[in-house]
Amino acid sequence: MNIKVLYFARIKESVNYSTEDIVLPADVNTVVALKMLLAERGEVWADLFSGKQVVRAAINHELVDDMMALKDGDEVAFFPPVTGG
Amino acid sequence: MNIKVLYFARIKESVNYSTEDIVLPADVNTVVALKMLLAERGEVWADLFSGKQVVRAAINHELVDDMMALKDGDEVAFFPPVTGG
Amino acid sequence: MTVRVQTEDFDVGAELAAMRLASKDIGALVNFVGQVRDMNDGDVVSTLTLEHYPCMTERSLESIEVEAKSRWNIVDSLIIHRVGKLQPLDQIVLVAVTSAHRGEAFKACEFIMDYLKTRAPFWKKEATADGERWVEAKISDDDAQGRWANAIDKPVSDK
Amino acid sequence: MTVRVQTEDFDVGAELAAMRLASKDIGALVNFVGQVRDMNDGDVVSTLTLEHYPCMTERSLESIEVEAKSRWNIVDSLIIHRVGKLQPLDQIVLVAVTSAHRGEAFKACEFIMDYLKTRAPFWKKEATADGERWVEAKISDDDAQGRWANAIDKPVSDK
Repeated sequence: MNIKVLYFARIKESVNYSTEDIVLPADVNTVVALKMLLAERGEVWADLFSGKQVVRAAINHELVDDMMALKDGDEVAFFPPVTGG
Repeated sequence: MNIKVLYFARIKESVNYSTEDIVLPADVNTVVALKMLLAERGEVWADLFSGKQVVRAAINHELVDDMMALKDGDEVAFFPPVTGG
Repeated sequence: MTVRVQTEDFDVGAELAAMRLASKDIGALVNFVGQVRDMNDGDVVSTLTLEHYPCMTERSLESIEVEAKSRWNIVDSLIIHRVGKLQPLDQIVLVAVTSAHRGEAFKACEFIMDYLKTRAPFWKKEATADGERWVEAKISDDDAQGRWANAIDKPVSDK
Repeated sequence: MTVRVQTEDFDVGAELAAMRLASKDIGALVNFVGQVRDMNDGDVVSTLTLEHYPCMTERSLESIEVEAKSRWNIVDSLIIHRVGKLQPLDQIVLVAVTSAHRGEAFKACEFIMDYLKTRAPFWKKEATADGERWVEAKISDDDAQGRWANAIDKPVSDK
């Protein structure tokens, strides 16, 4: 399936991407599986997405937990814990 | 001893006094004793000061309870529970 | 810490701006504005008259502010309370508290309001179609004030 | 219920006046103003830049308002949050809640702030003498939000 991935704040600066389109392998169908896929890209990515850091996820503008299933066409966002207000 | 007594709000309207100077008998030396003295004045006074109604007291601008002692020159105020804000 | 008891209206925007701009340590401003409602206990209220006990009013509000400041780490507080004749939608009271972090400003502001409601010598008389009547104190206000007696003042939140 | 995310400053006095004058049923207005402090974690902050996630920001703030309205008997709520580059003493956020009685406005306003702090996608980057750095989320904010999960919503106070 095809998804769009967005990165924000510290994570955006670390990976040097703000958005990308990804075609997912069939077995990557949850947020946590996507994180593992991204972690395989190496250093900075591994550091962020292999579970050592808190990385929040949203699907289609809703906060979700790592077990959430992905659907074709989803907009997935990764970001650090929020600090507004 | 000599004290000044002030009445406020509903109580002021009931007794039709806003302030008076009272010379207290020697045995009237607490707020509750003063209330009993006032209650002896008859109908409206008895109704207010014999304990059937909640009447708050302040001495020299501080809320006090009925056991509080009176001193010569005190300004004593009687009023209903407050309703500001 | 400031207390003002006055017949005139007050400018909430100007008061709050002056308070928050007083220090760069301030991160949070919490405030309460009370206004006259047109209904009370099921009756339409046309005017509300606030009586008070001069001197004691100011003193009691000041002591409430001192108590709030001793309980929470706040920068400043302001209480403005009107007296005299008011109409529905008129402002009655402003309580504002500044602090570095929000949790303490929220607590101190609500504490001041709860204490003001039960300890500051103001009395409301309202005019309805049936004539004038004194507003009765609410048990719920005593309850609201009472909960601070046992309050453990550990802030859990942070601006 | 209104949400505004904007780079421009806002006029607190005008916003609050419009809210409280909207209905004669309103007796209480509680609001929070957050501003930029010049110090954070012991360092002088010269500018603060707020990044956000457009669309999700508005959606999350709206859902926080809906949740507040479902928990307490409030009349209306307003959230204004700024994004972009800010200086110390600049206003960041305004949360305002109107209700008939004060207890519910206090609770709803603090609830909205606590949820905003942990669920709305804003991120702060501050410039200090040592360069720029992202502000770290505070555990205390999670604690503040967490307490609402078990909150018994029985109001004890009354305007």
